[in-house]
Amino acid sequence: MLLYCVKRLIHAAIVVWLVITVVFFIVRLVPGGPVDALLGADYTPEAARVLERRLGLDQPLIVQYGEYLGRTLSLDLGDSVAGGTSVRDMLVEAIPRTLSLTLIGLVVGLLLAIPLGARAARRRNRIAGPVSSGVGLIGLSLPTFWLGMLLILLMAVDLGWLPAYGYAPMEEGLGQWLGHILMPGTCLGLAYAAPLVLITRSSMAEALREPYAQMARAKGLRESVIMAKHVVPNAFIPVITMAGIHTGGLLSGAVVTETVFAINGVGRVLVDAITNRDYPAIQGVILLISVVFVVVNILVDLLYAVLNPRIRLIGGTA
Amino acid sequence: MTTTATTRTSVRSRLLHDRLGLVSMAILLVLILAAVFGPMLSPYDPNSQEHDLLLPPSGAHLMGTDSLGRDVFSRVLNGTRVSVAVGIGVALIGGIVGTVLGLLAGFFRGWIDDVISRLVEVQWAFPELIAALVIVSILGNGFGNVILAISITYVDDFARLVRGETLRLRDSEFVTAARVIGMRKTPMLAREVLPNAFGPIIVQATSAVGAGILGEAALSFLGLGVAADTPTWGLILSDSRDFFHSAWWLAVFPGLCIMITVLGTNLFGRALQRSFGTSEAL
Amino acid sequence: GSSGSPAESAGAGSQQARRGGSIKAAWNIDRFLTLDPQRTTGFDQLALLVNIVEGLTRLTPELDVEGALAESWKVSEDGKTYTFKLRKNVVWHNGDEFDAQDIIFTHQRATDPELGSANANLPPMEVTAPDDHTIVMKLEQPSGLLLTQLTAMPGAIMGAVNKRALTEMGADKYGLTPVGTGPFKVTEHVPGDHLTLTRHDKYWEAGFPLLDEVVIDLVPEPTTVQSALLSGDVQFAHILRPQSYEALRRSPNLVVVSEPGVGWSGMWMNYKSTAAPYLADPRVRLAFAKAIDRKTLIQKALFGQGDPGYGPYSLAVKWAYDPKVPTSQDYDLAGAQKLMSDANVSNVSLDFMTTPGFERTDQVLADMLGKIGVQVRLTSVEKSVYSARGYRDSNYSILHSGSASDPDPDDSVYKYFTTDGATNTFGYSNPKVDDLIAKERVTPGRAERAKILWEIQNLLISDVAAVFTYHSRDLLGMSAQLKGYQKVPELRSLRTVWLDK
Amino acid sequence: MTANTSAAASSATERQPLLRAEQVTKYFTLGGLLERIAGKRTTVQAVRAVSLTVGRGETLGIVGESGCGKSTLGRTLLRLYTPTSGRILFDGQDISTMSEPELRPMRKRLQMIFQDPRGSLNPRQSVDTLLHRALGVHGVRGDEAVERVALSLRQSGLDPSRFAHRYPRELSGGEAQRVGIARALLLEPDLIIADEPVSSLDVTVQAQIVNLLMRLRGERRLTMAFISHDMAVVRHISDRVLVMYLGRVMEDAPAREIFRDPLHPYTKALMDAIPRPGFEPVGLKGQVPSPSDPPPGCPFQSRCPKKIGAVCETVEPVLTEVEAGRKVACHLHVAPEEAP
Amino acid sequence: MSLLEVADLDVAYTRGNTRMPALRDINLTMERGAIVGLVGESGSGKSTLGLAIAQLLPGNGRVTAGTIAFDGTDLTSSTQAELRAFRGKRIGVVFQDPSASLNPVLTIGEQIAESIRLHHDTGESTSLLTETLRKYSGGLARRGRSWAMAVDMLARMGIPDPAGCARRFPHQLSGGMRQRAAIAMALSGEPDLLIADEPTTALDVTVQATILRELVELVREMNTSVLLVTHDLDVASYFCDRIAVLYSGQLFELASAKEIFENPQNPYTQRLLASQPNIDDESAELAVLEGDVPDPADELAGCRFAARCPEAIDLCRSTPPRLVTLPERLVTHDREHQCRCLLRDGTATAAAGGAGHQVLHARRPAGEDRR
Ligand SMILES: Nc1ncnc2c1ncn2[C@@H]1O[C@H](COP(=O)(O)OP(=O)(O)OP(=O)(O)O)[C@@H](O)[C@H]1O
Ligand SMILES: Nc1ncnc2c1ncn2[C@@H]1O[C@H](COP(=O)(O)OP(=O)(O)OP(=O)(O)O)[C@@H](O)[C@H]1O
Ligand SMILES: [Mg+2]
Ligand SMILES: [Mg+2]
Repeated sequence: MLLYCVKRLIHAAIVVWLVITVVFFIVRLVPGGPVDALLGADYTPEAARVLERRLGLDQPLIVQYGEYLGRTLSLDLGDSVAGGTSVRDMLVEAIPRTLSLTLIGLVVGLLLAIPLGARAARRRNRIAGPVSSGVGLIGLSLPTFWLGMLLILLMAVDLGWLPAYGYAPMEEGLGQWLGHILMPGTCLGLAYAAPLVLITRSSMAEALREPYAQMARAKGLRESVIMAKHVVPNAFIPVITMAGIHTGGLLSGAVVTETVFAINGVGRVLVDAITNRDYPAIQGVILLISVVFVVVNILVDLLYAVLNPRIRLIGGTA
Repeated sequence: MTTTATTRTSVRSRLLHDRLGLVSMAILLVLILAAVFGPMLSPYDPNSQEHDLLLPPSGAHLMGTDSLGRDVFSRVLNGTRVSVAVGIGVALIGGIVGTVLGLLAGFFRGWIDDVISRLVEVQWAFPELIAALVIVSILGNGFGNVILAISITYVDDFARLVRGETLRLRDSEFVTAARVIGMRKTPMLAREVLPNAFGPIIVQATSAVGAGILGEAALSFLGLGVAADTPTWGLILSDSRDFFHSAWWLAVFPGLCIMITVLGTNLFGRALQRSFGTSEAL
Repeated sequence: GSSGSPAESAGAGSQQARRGGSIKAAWNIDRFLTLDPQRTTGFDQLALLVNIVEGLTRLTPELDVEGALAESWKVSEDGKTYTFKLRKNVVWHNGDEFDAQDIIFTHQRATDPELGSANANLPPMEVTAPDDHTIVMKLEQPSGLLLTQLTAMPGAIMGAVNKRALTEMGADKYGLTPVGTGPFKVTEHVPGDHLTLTRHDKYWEAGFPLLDEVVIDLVPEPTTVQSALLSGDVQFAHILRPQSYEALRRSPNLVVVSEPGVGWSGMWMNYKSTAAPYLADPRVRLAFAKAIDRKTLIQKALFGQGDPGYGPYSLAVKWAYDPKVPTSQDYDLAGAQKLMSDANVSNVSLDFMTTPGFERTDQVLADMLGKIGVQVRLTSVEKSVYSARGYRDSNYSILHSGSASDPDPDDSVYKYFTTDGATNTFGYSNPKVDDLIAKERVTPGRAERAKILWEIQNLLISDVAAVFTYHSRDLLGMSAQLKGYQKVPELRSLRTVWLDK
Repeated sequence: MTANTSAAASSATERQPLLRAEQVTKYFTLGGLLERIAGKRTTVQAVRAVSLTVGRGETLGIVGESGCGKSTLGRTLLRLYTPTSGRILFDGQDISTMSEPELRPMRKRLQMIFQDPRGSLNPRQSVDTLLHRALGVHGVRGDEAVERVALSLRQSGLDPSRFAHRYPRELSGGEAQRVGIARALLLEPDLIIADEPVSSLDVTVQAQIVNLLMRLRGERRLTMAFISHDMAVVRHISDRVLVMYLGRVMEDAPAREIFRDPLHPYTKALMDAIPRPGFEPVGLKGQVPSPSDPPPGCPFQSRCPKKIGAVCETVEPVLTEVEAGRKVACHLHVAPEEAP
Repeated sequence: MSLLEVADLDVAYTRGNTRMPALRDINLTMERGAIVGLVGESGSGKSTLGLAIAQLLPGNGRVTAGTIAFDGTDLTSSTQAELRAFRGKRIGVVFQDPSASLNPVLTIGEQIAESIRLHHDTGESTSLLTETLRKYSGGLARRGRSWAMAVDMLARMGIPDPAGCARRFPHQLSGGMRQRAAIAMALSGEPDLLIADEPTTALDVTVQATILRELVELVREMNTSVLLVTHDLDVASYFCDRIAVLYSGQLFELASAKEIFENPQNPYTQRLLASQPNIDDESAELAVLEGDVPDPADELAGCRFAARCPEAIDLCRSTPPRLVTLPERLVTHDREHQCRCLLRDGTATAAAGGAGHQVLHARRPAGEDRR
């Protein structure tokens, strides 16, 4: 186990290092730079030079990279090129928002996908089948930004039930928080749910044909218990793999959702950073995301082991 | 795949006798025809702004006109080529590359797995949209680049999924049986492991088709789609967002087209799966 | 004066202004990169900054100049010496007393090459403070712009900064929460999220501001801004897209203001383009200009929210606007086609560089150019790339450009059309224009300046320096409960606004 | 002349040993997440130091309690598992350390009938496809393949026209098993490890399969290791019988003799439990030991009705040849020269 | 009323788009406490019959005609909810493939205990929530009375260390242990009818003996009826009161065990008995029944065994025989001896002047060899 943990950690570190290295160089390949972004349309060469010196962009790339690695190792993510804020503060501010958003997205997505997929897997169900296909198709066919805007129009403008945009931290009360996060979360959740509905349906349908499901039926268990206790844990490996995979999509979705709903979360910080060529911020966000993903990865593996005792952790499973 | 003539024909004939399979093939055929002949069939120039603004659907404009006075039907028809190509391209490129990587990693384990898994994780750490955005920014936009950019971002999804399935399958008895008959590893992967991982791959591919089309839309939304003057379903949909209340047709038709494409690929995948021997229809 | 606001058209102009209340305002922007008056460049930021920072002067809704930190001023006969009497009752947000040294410091900072201010185009001058409440500026040449440049305005960098606060906070922090003398102070700024403005109790102008608090939420998606206004989540939206105009105008709870903006829009044609060398031919450029049906363009792309443009000066700058613009560039398809064939240019295809936000207009432009046999390929690039390629590297054939937020007409020509103008990347060069611009800049009287400016305009039009297309409108929306708003084009001063509940 | 008598006629020395195992051992390491965290790993000692020899054309029956390691031994002999230690010689070549590519040319000659018939059939392949694939691997295609597939199905008692297009899910238990048999026969191997090949077949089909295997042995000198619970079938088909218990060989003797006169107490118990018309089933009493924690001494001591005392609990008996061709591992039986 | 009355049952599977009959015209009655053996050629439909009775046919299988009356209720027309009341408590099933029918992710103990909770009043909650929680919380699962009863059940199956075994997952057990667990599970509801599909194939003879002994004891104790599918005729002869012989989807013979072994009347049954390898028999070649079983799906004009039957006469190939109770002169022990053969039911005798009878006595039933 110790060996496994160590190996796992080393791998995680390698991944994180690769990620930040790739980002470091790739963002510098993108045309335009922080100077263009900060100084606007017209600026003097002196102004550019001064700014470059301030941002350390006048040094050779490899030196910049070395310094960056050194700083990152000491957990210093640097300051935003715009100045005034450290990337860490930006993230500290943004993380709870994105966390709330993706959490609701995850919950909504799973609450939508799994019961629907499970019901649809039982072929006799005349309602769940089409509904689940519907959710799957809508989720896969309508862009998140479009759904978001439609939701705002409906829930905020026409009905006036929920605030049109923004985020309220939990300290302002659970109701406030939920009110703000519900709509974007649902919007995100729907997109997240779509592939999950399909995979749940397909793998559950397969698991339902297994003899142990027949056996459970032969015992006289209720259909709901058969599903929850016998089929779900077995059918869930691909669902979890898929769910894990699509947490990536969840973040992509968050980029758009946060823009539409004006939530200053990690996704928007990243988009802003890219627009402004805010290298330290881009690097910081991607570092964060890669760490999160590495953790998600490990969690998914552990979840496999919890669900299915046959899974051996050594070597890991997807 | 070369098996005997009998099995090949039987897959084909089963596919041809599958009702939903036929429906799906009809959908895909229509889409392909629309993609190929769309520009010829389109009643108007898709970019011509000669019509009145925001006309609801009518005989002259089957899907109405948009806010610049363009014929939506012509745009949707012309958009088929790009959107279907992006969607299916992403599913195919991402699917093939990812599946191969996943198979190799899951099957051979060891250092191959380590290398592939690490690379896949690295790619996974970049949110798809962002990665596509950056790639397009570097390569410049345009049809090929957009397909490439979005496809690359989906490789990891397939790779992870297939690796998981491969791990699950590689120790199964029928794979051992294939070893016993002396099968080489490559055919073993292709014929024993892969077909059994088909279910999740199909689902993933289906969502990749949708995701590809929407990815292009999201890039358009951020201004980096195929091109500002090439109609795509995503672009049309993205343009529709200012007219929720006043012009439903702007969103409904491209949305329906995407849905039908996703549905078509999904059904086709499932039919294919059935024809390859999952016995029961859903 | 504080009356005659265009927003008063919302009615109830006679009502008594009430103090108190707090409102929410949506700024359609990702983030305020910096609110440091000497460093900021974005119009959206400057539009906000008028509430926080002041210069010696300020603009009136008519774009006249009135005193702000300066109570009054005198200009010497030769137009080279300006003597400002400063107000005595001005207190900084941090409680410091305002005096002449602050202006000296501000000027030093603004002209410090180390700071690398992008807008350091103040005329060379010597600034002295004979006493605590007097400032003397000695110029080398007279200036027609100085008073405008001393407002805290786009293109101007003389918004007063507080030295103590600046050294205490450091320049970067100061950029987030600047300390000014304006009617509101920044009490909280979460970059990319929101900014809280609180009433500056010791503001020098008696009775103002009226609101206790303004929370500025940053809402990057314009559709959401529109929805938030409609749903009442915000009472003020600093900018609206033309497509929102109709939808919002119909709502009884809202007031939508549509006024001519300042600046111009048009197509830059790169004379140096190797891909399209014919762009150097004025006949081709004229053909392009004649191919544009500006009315239709405005109708389609801007939903009517714009004014046809044939020259650089907009309707808002009334004193410089000449309603008798030459008609040589008027829409004339046949003429355009003829010019094209004269120039022997036919069936060409052209890359039109566009960026999100311009896509709508550019699609219409592309369509119109198509009518004279120019196959336009629209390539959309991201904002940063757009400005790098368009404003620095001159790497394009044709693009949609122009200027915005130009309270003084000089801003509409100087950087763009002088031979080595900072953003003249398309290669226009006319010595006569250069001379006239130089002259206009040192001509103090508005009447004389206007004549020179018109001359410049006529030359630009006859040279077809660029194709002027329209002047965009300055659109904003607010709740009908907000009263007393005074609209200065492109600025969003909330000083006189009050909440009628 | 039946195969059995032919086998008896040819003397053991005349036969070339086709397969030979020396001290083959196979351990598995087990442990779930929790065990790993607690540092508790279990090693299942599935096969412990098994040596055996199978001559060309000979059939070796392998019997023993469920879980005693028969399948593991069979799979290790085929190098589906890599032995933990020991040597495996096939036709004179040491295959115990060969890599998979090196083994591949041999695979055609070494076949297996799997204990779990359905699991060994790819659910996505029709019977036809999977049989053709087995031939295709070795380059047999076209008409010849079609003929051979049909023949092997027919030999296994399946009508090709009925079963060729079915998928494993659509087969009954016995049908699936016969498809597995057909696949093993298809490649005309020299050696078949048959792991419970007839366990789910009814007696008529079983008879057909057993006869087929015996005929092939006669005709082609097919060599077999035949793992089964069905003592009657084992008796019918085997030349020699290996009795295993807890991963160990307890007795190794010619079939006739072992059935006539079982030496080891466990073998005796096995014989007594064979269902006969009108039999009374009597099982063994006592604690069944676990392969992950084998007891000291004789593996069978906890259940042995003839335990002779402390020696059984402390000293592990070695497999010794007590008569010509008869080996047994029991303290009751010692080699002739050691006998007092 | 009999416990189970299967009347005119037809079952078909759908393969591709065609419907393939698998069982035809099955009539079978089981009394309370009776043990009926079901033997027959592989693929003849034994498992199908068992599954049909339990209403657990796979997705592509359907009852196409006939009724299955269990204790007076027709199961074929019952809803899923109604069926649930029967399953486990009244009808227990051991599937042919016990390894596959154990859920790989639940402990053995929990799988048995959940069935106990359903059918005994243990005072434990069987709500969806608690049942699901038990999967993830071993502690919760092991707390109740049902767990103790499950361990007890395993002990009765002769499993060593039953408490430890209960906590393990199926893959951690050997094939034999799994099979025993499956039997324990089926018996835990103390059903009135146990359908056991080849429950001892994976077991070595010593364990098989233990299990069978245990099973007989339990069954007698609980007065359970058993439908035992097996291909081991010796096991059937030991265990069963009556034996049903299935061939190509049809019942060919049905009589008491003793009668079947000592006086098999149907030619197929006779061949079946003759094929049985005999442990005490030295003869090398096993008696083989030449030819193929017809697919249960094939429509044949006459007797389904006619093609392979050495006694078949022309009539057999054209007239389908019916399952009839044999005349007294043909039976030795069992008056209820039913047989499907034209040569025995008098039809052929009537047509061919008693030729059938001749044939019958010309051959000695194979079973007699073993006396
Ligand atoms: N892959 C494996 N991993 C861990 N343990 C295993 C594995 N395969 C078998 N075992 C264990 O090894 C021992 C021997 O198993 P094996 O399958 O060889 O028995 P067997 O004699 O074939 O039994 P049966 O008659 O039930 O088939 C058992 O205790 C089993 O649990
Ligand atoms: N799911 C299925 N789909 C199609 N056909 C099936 C299916 N299951 C069984 N069959 C066919 O139905 C017939 C009866 O099968 P069944 O499993 O009842 O036989 P069985 O008597 O139990 O045989 P065995 O002793 O080999 O288990 C066989 O011909 C088989 O091929
Ligand atoms: Mg085994
Ligand atoms: Mg069966």
